[in-house]
Amino acid sequence: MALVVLAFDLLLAAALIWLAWQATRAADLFHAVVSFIVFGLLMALAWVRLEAPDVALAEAAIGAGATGALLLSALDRLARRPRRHAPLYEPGTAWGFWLPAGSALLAMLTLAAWNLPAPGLGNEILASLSASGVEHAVTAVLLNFRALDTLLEIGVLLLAAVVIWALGQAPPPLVPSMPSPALPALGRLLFPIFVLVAAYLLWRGSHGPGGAFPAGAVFGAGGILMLLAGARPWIRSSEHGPWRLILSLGMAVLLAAGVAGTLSGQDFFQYPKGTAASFILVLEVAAGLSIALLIFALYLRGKPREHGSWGAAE
Amino acid sequence: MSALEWIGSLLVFAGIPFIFLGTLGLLRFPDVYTRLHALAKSDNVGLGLVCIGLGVQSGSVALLLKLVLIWVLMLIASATAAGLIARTALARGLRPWGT
Amino acid sequence: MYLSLTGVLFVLGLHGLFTARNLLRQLLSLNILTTSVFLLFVVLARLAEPLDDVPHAIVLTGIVITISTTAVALALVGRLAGRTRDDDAITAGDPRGDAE
Amino acid sequence: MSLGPVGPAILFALPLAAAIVVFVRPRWSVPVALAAGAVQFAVALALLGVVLEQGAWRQSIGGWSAPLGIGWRLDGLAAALLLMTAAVGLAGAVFHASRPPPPAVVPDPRFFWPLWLFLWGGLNALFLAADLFNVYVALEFVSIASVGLIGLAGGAAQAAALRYLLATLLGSTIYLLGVALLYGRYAALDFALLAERVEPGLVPAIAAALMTLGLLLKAAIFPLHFWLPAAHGRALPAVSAVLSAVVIAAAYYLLVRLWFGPLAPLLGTGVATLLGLLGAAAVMWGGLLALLQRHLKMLIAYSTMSQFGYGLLVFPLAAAGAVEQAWTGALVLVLAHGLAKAALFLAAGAIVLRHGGGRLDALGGDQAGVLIAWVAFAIASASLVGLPPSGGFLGKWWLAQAALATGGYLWLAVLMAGTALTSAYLWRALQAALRAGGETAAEAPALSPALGLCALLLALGAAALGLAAPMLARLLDAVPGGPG
Repeated sequence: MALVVLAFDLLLAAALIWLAWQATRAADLFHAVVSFIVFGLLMALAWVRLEAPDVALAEAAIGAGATGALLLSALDRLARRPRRHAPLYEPGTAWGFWLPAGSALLAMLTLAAWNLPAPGLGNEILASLSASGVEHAVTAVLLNFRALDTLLEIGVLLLAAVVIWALGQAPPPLVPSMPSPALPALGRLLFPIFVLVAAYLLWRGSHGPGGAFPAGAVFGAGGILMLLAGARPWIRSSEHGPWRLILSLGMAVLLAAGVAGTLSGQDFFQYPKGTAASFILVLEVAAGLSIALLIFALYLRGKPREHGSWGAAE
Repeated sequence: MSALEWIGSLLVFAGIPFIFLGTLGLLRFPDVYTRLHALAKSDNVGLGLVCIGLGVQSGSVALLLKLVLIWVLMLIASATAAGLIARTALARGLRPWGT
Repeated sequence: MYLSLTGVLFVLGLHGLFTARNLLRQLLSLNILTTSVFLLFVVLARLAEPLDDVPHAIVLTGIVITISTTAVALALVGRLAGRTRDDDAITAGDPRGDAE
Repeated sequence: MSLGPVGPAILFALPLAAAIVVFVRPRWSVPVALAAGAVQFAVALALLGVVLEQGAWRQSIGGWSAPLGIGWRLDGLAAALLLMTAAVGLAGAVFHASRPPPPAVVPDPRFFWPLWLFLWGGLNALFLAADLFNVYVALEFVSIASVGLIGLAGGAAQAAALRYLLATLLGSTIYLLGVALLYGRYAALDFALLAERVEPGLVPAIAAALMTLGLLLKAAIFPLHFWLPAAHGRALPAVSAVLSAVVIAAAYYLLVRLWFGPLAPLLGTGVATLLGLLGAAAVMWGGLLALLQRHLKMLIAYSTMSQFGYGLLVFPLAAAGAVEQAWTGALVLVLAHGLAKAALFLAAGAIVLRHGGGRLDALGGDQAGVLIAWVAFAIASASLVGLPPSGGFLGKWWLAQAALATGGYLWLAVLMAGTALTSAYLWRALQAALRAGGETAAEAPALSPALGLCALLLALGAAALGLAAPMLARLLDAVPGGPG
């Protein structure tokens, strides 16, 4: 049995290396992007093998799913342009440099990594878990022990959306050259399932792998699917609508939770005694909602248009 | 081994040739349409058998239902994806093999 | 074994980043580079006794940050491509060279 | 409630909260941003007083102590940089609010305000951070905000923004790899905890090399400077100011924080000399390139690259034994550079608006409306060159003392040569103003005097820094952990 597992690991590693090579070297950009998406999916398998189910969920939903959708839609726009045949790579002496340099770097890193005792913080987590308000260690780290990181992380997501809006209007939605009746049907069928799965993941976060990030990503991916299936993006950039507020909700609520600690005379982000569980639940819901909409907003690649301006060319 | 485990293993092994043949078809068939044909049909059967086999083997009804749900979702997704690919290929002017 | 995989992916990503002339490809390489670092974190978590969950949380944070940066970069690539109508011409130039 | 523990929370939360408000209700942008800026300036000033009085402290977050929890650390250096950030942030905000609206380009100029406040919040988070991974997240936050702000200038600036983004992402990834190695070795991310545990060895050495490489790329130290000039030269004036003055200083701050904190046991003569040589090369090469520029803003951008080279001289001088003087000198230099450089970019912004372009040979002639800006430019130049009693003079003086005390004549020569180059290129810029027959923007907008005044106040701040020598010496006195 151990042999089978080892063979599986070796196969997985070989596939990952091959896909990474394809993603960076394939002559065709489409080929490279697809390799990268498959790379992400296999990476999720690797995370499972390394006993990191939370990371696997996030990788599958965000790393492969949402990033893949982003890359493909960007690629589609790029590929429509007439292409001048510029050299894809610098010609010439690259190998003479890369082979020795790469091997040296590889040897150094491996040597360093093998020397790691990896003490880890497992015992510290176990000792503090009961006081954190949740049973699942990763959620405890994300929303209690290292909540400051999570606040900044949602901030990065919101910031990215703001930057993308700042850069200009979203391009008009894609129109498939031969519309298929199956796709909208699929969208209608799957969207409720997406919502269901997202809610389930959110609820699960307190005691098992799951939580706001995978849940938000799944929800956001559902939105992207609806968009692909021909739905109009329902987010508006208007200052009057609620969308900007909902997008910023996650970060605002996290900030408020942080400040609440300071205002009550404790540390920043210190939840009042005994309320950590309810605090974390509220944070998860707000963060999950914002993450879903933010991932959707990132996919639009620009400030959503106002009503009625869809026909206008860029 | 109990009877359940035997039945489960049997189902899983029954599924493997379908997946193998589907993959063989993907690699060896001449054009997009025939390849899709091979993949969408035989892989789905193979996957179904493997899922049900694993579910039976586990001996838990909840797990079996979850695996069947995964299979159904895969069926829907692969049918839609195959349709989309075929339509795109047609729209780009690829003629089916032999016509 | 996964430790070695980290090293190989890191070198591949670095190699891709410096030799690719196309922006999208550089972005893919950068993503692979980042993934290799995440892999190191998770392997470390796995080696620890008992299993250490802090790196998992760190990698989750990192994945969200990576999609944000990727999205911003893609939006910029799209703007630039829209202006010059030629994606292969838009390269970041020789990364080791001097600006202007 | 004393200001001590509350101050950092305000500095962290206020700009981010203001950014959200401004994003949701763009109409309130200017008043909200200016009010938040003013409050932050006041809080940063008060915190500086508290640090002077009580010394440095660490406060934990969420009630968890290291290694599980994260902390904030406030010492003299952090307080000084927070105050500098507040000064540049506020001046930049006033400048941007009183300039005529930028020409209609594709990007939406109203997004300047949320991005500005986000950047400010990210910088504050970075200066407060005392945890390696928290630093990574804050660095990415700052990078994305910077990219957005650069991209606001449209056109060629967006290409520069993309190149900056790729460079800075590569830098953070390399840095993160170093963090992973350190974590695997010591199971700690907190600066203080790591400082206790790190000892010379293969893993910490590789980790230190990686983190340093990543940060050098972000600080645009020679030869990793390729992305800087275009990104800083093409952005809007307020954006150039904050990028050159504070964002680069943030990467440099981390470098110093690490090498004089957790990595101190590894700082041998070899490493220190290598870093010093890189700094020396940056001073010379950046100065030479600045001398060759034809465009005012590009000249100032290359000057940034040159000036941060001085900062690296702290390593060889400290390793040779003159820890206190080198440390104080380099950091005063960074503070003085921040204020002076922001003043230069803001002044240049006003001047470019007046003349409709920034080519040096078109800046002469009628200077109506930008006289104050030129005065600010001259004062800031004086500080950058190091004329007494400016902050630049004080910093160079301390560095020179350190070089003399340790017999580092090479470093002394770099200081002298760099000063000569600085005076040469800044004189070229000032000379341009005195020439006759410049150009005036076709429809020259009436420029608010506030533009020049912002620059002037910053320049005066840089100049006055030299008068605060005793206070600065006391503030920066506590070297976190001298190299062994």
